[in-house]
Amino acid sequence: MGKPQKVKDIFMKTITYLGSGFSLLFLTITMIFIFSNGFGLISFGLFTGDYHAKYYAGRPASVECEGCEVTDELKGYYSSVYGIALYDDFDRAGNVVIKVSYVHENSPLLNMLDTNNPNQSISLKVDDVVTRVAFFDQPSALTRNGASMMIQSMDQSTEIRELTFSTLGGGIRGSLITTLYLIGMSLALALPIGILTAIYFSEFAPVNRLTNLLRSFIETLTGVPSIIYGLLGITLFIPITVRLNLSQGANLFAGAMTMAVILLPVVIRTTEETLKSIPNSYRHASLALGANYTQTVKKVVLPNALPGIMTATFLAVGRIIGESAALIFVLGTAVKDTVRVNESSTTLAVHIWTVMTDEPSNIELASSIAFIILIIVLILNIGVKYMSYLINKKLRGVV
Amino acid sequence: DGFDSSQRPSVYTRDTTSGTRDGFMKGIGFGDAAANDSLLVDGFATRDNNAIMQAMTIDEYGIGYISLASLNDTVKGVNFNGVEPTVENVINDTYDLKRPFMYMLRANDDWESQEIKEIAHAFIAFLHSIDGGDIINDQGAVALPSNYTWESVRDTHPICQGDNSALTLRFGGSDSIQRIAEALSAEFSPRCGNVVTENDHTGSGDAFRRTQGDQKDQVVGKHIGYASRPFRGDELNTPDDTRGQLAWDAIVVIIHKDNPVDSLTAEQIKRIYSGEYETWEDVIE
Amino acid sequence: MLDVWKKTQRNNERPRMLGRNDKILYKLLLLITIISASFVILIAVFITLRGILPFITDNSGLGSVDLWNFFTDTVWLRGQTFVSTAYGAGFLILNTLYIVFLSLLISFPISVFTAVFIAKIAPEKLAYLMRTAVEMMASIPSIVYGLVGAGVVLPIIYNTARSLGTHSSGGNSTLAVVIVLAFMSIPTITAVSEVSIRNVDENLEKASLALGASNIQTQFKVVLIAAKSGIFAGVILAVGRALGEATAVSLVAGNSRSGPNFGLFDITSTITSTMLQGLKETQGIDYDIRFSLGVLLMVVIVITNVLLNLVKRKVGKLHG
Amino acid sequence: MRKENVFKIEKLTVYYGASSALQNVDIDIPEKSITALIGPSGCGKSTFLRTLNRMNDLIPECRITGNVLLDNENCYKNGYDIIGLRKRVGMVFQKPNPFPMTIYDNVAYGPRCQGVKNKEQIKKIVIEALEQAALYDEVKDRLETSALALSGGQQQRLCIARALAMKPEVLLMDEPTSALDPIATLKIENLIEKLKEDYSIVIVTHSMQQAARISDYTAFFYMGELIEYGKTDQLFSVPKHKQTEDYITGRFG
Amino acid sequence: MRKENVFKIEKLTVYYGASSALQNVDIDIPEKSITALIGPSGCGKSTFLRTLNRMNDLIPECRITGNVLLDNENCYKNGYDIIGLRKRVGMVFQKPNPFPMTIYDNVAYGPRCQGVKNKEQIKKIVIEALEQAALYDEVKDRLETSALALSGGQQQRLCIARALAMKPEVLLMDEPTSALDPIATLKIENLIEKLKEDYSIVIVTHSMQQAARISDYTAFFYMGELIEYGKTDQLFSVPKHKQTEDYITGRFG
Ligand SMILES: Nc1ncnc2c1ncn2[C@@H]1O[C@H](COP(=O)(O)OP(=O)(O)OP(=O)(O)O)[C@@H](O)[C@H]1O
Ligand SMILES: Nc1ncnc2c1ncn2[C@@H]1O[C@H](COP(=O)(O)OP(=O)(O)OP(=O)(O)O)[C@@H](O)[C@H]1O
Ligand SMILES: [Mg+2]
Ligand SMILES: [Mg+2]
Repeated sequence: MGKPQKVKDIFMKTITYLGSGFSLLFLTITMIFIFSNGFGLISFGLFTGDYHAKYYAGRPASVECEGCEVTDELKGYYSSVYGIALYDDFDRAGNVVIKVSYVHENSPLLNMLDTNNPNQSISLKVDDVVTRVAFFDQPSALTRNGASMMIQSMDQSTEIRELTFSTLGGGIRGSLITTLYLIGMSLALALPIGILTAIYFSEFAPVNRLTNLLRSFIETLTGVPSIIYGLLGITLFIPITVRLNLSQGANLFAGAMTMAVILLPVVIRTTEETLKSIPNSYRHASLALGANYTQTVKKVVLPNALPGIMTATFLAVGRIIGESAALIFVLGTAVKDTVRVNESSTTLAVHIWTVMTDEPSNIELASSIAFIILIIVLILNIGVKYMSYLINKKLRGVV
Repeated sequence: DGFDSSQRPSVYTRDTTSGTRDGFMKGIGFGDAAANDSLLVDGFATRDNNAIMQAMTIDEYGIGYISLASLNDTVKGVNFNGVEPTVENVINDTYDLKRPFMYMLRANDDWESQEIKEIAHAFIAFLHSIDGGDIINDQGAVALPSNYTWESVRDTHPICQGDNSALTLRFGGSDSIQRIAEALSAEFSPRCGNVVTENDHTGSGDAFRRTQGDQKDQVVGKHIGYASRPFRGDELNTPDDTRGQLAWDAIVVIIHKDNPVDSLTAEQIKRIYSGEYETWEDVIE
Repeated sequence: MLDVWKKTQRNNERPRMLGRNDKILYKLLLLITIISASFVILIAVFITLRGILPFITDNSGLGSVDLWNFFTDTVWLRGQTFVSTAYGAGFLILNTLYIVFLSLLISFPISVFTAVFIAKIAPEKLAYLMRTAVEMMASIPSIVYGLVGAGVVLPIIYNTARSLGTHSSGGNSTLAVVIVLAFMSIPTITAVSEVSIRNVDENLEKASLALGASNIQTQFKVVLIAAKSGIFAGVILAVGRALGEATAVSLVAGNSRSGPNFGLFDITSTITSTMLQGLKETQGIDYDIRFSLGVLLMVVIVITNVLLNLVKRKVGKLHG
Repeated sequence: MRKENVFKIEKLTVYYGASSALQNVDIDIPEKSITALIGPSGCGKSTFLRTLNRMNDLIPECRITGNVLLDNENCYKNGYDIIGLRKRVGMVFQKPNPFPMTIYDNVAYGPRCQGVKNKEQIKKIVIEALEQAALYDEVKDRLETSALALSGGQQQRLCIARALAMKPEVLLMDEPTSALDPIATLKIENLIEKLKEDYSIVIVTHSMQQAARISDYTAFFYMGELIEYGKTDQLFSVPKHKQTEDYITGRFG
Repeated sequence: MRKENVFKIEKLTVYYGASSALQNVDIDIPEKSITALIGPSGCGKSTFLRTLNRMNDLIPECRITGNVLLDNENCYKNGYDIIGLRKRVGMVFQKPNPFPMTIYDNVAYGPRCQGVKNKEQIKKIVIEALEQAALYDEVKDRLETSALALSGGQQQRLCIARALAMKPEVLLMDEPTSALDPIATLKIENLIEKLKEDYSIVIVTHSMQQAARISDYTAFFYMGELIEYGKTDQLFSVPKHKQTEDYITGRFG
């Protein structure tokens, strides 16, 4: 081999290393970005919390806070008059908020009159967000002026007229539940239809024009961009649900139907491939025993297709979790805390879209959701691998 | 790396449907450009405040405008005609680059139920209260002066003592007011039997269109609509008691923090936007 | 989790005689299959029907949208939303094709080199790692690509543009879209290419080696050539997806309202990003026009597909 | 004593598409005997076997003319009960093909498909069939384990048991031992000889020795034609046709 | 006149993993002659052939001991130029395997890989190689069409032309005609006989007739050992070993 050729070879080889290095680099950057930005917000509260904060307003019954002098270092600023410490922070949407870091056990704020429901009492808790403190004798202390100003105002005043506070908000429980609903509902539609269609193709379809036509129609579905499915949902499925009096606009039923159509080709293809990998000898044996086709399908073909159907399910779940464009149209972009199947709501992926297109966009929360999605997708990937391992094992004859 | 004043200013503007753009162009005496991009120098037209803010955090030579409500310290807000863009200056009426925030209710005989109507009126009472004003101020707009607290008028709105969680109050209109409107809704709900609030903001024009205009009876119809500009034309052919102002909003010209410019006149801004000034040098001189 | 139609061998044996039970099942299955298949028709019919409305109705008094103008104009909307019907999507078509072409310029070489690396050059463990990485990339939802684009690519582009002495709207630009789409396409093209590279008859490789060609020469001069029709299939798949990608694109496009935008650092918009733009209405001309864009998108995809397949057939001729 | 015939086949011609694989075959299959089909590869033995229980229906391009009479009724007449036919005419394939289920379920499969629900009854059938197939003792402790874990020879006997559980009249076997080792083959051969007391058996084999060893009648096919058919000992000792002689002495094939 | 040897093989043993496929083979390959390798399937003919141009390097578990001397230089010594070896020792495979390119590009492939850039020069080489392979007249009007459109025999001659374009000294052929019909086979045989004027040819064949017809020397392998090696006419008429005799008379294998 000549010198120049050797150099050329090394060069080309290097390029292939570079090419794949580039792919790997991108994946790494993606992961690092998502994890480093998203990890900060990951907490139990993120999963269980409301997206929309709950607001309260109360008036302390007394101004006395006996023995409220503290010597410990507290986060933020401390008011010994009211026995609470406040600090500046950001909520999950990246907005400036004032949070409670400490409430003394004798604090009058533990026993406030609920100004919205006069006969009840409410109390301020650590991690609550104080939005405003109004007084009788001076201007209200607002969030925009910061925790130190707020404490200062409180210490100066003899009496608080009203203290408004809220829970943190920004939780993704609603989107999580919508995602789960959507997974359940669209699988309930797509799996039976998809599997039965796959059975038709693999077990019954005669070789003719009609079969080819049907098959090519379904293949074409794969190439349709998801945003187009969104349009289909608007023109077909939402009107259907409205006509059936299930809903008045965008809703989960329509979302599930749209999603089911998106999933159909995946389910059909995956199932059919598994059905085809089942040796014909099983079918022949069954038929030769006097079983009819229905029995053969039910007892021999389907049980063996189970890993394939599981694979299809995993792929479908992955697709549902990642879908955004279609659902923006069919399900809407409004984040809901109480999910109703006949109303609009957002899935996790659409939640990312919503917070990214909000003003200002919230990369942290978006990354946290993306983090969750990636983890789920990773698990699904492993599931798919495991299933194909099972299929191989089964067909190699070791059950 | 210092500021290179020989660079061309990169001009950002909202698109022609924006109320902020309308207020801004009229405020700098360039009203013709409110709905006509071709009068402006080449630049970036965007659909939202946020994009302009973001651009200004990274575009050293950028200039744009947002409402005072959206201003934060990631960018620099420029003095207008020598007056600093602050709440105080808006209240004492020295800062001129401002616009009113308006609201519109459905017509008096056009409510789907008496309850909703009463709740809506309770809401208006709330937003005019000191408590409502605090919320508006906290969001950076400038509330109109008030002399009563919500608590003192609560009993005149008995509807708010019951449980309203099955009712939905629908808000719409200007998206410049969205943050304020959402904050008001959130604080109002627990004060009025946990009424459900829905904020769907699509632009000032829809304040009228969806409460008393041609879309009021469609699914997008609203109970209360906000506009970030004075009502005009057809919109004024509505009963006076269905309209009102809730606040002033100041529009702020923003630039990158590294930009040495501190103050601009209406004329200077207009020249930048029309392309008469070609570099920052021209402005600084 | 990449979907590539694997054309498996069809079962040759088909039932000719069905029992009574079987006939019921057969008819049920046929019905369900016809339902599954009918969605393509439903999509085409329903979207087209709604998509032509703006052109044939007077849009509640505003007048109908001019079809010629729609196909050729360089401004999305002249006049005010809901007041004007002067919609133009000509520049969107150009933008979309331009962006997809550029993204292919990036993704194609990277993908093919990666595929060769995985299939032929990498040591076994590294190949496994890379294959897993590509699978991972393929299963990342597009909205996450958009998020990474907005969080990572935009600042980089902004700084690059600035250091080159030009401006970019916070990084929102043609280049950003191109990069995001390129990365989304890499796993598709890589996976399909790798399969077709591995399926190349190993005798061809042996023949080349026996002629004194080096391993690398063999891979690039013989194996790649033999695999080209498979690689092209991957490209067609990727182009189809890139044309239809919506959310990721709209997060980094900047969403220009007029064009065409050929400058790499200029903001841009595609057919899909415009469909998502300002999506707050649920009716009226500004809403219906999105269906027209949907029809336009389908037409662009179909035509591109047909053209690429023609090229593929030409290119593939040498395979006999 | 010449036995009764279970099958009477008249002028059977089988086509695959345009070309024929069997031409004008006339043959009677005697009951409770073993009939061996021999002949070079591709001569149509399997094709012939499949026509007897209409498994050829599964091949779309396959067409037949002529009559296949079972109990004097033409199996190919319109409306004939194919399922019923297959219950009466069991089949064992070249490669053992137990279902991927337990041994028990494999044997119980046929009866269950027929609608037998009673557990006791099924159990009786299964044990009987396994015993008949000389497999019961080997597997009685592992009836609930996977059938795929059995050895090839055991699997083939399981397939036979599975067929026997249907209590068929005829048993068709297409080279049932060609995938097995000699010891397993021997076991199956012994089993087949025992089974002929109760069943009519038709077996395709490539092994001349096997045909000679176990069958009562032998049919020699060549290029789709039935060349010679008769008692096995006669056919092997004094073949009437030159082709038969050539084939059985190994001079061609 | 005894010719010079191109290859001298000494004590060659080839292992696949733990088991050996060739044991202790000593053999000299004479130049400008045809040496045929015969023997039953699996005896190691292909293995032997592959050691000559180190194609066995492609099989990871393959190991060799002993020497393979080309021009008295051991091809397996450290740092030996394998690419150079393969240029000097061309190879033609059992199944014709033209590249999916034009006929012209197929033949030009080798020289181009070697770095020949000059178009005129390449053209000369291509035409010469095609002429040597007796293919030029048949394809001269379609040099720019796909090689895959050629018939099997033409493809095989194209593969020979492709090898010849490298101007090798030795040509290895592993059953080059076994995938071809008799007429194509005849053409290739004629070609091979012609080629020996310029090249040393080693050919593996399963056809005794072919070996006898075209080769000058024949080596008979059995179970990995070189049983007998000598002039073809001698080996076929008076084989020295019983095994050789049995094999060439068709009594086994
Ligand atoms: N499904 C089919 N489609 C078309 N032709 C077929 C089919 N099955 C068999 N044939 C043809 O019919 C002829 C007889 O085939 P058959 O399988 O019956 O032979 P056989 O005697 O069983 O051979 P073997 O001993 O190899 O099993 C052959 O020429 C074969 O090619
Ligand atoms: N890649 C390999 N890995 C392991 N063993 C191999 C490999 N290739 C060949 N063998 C074994 O080496 C022995 C010789 O094989 P080889 O292919 O050289 O025989 P052959 O004489 O060419 O046979 P044939 O006439 O069938 O081509 C055989 O036992 C074979 O199984
Ligand atoms: Mg057969
Ligand atoms: Mg060989």
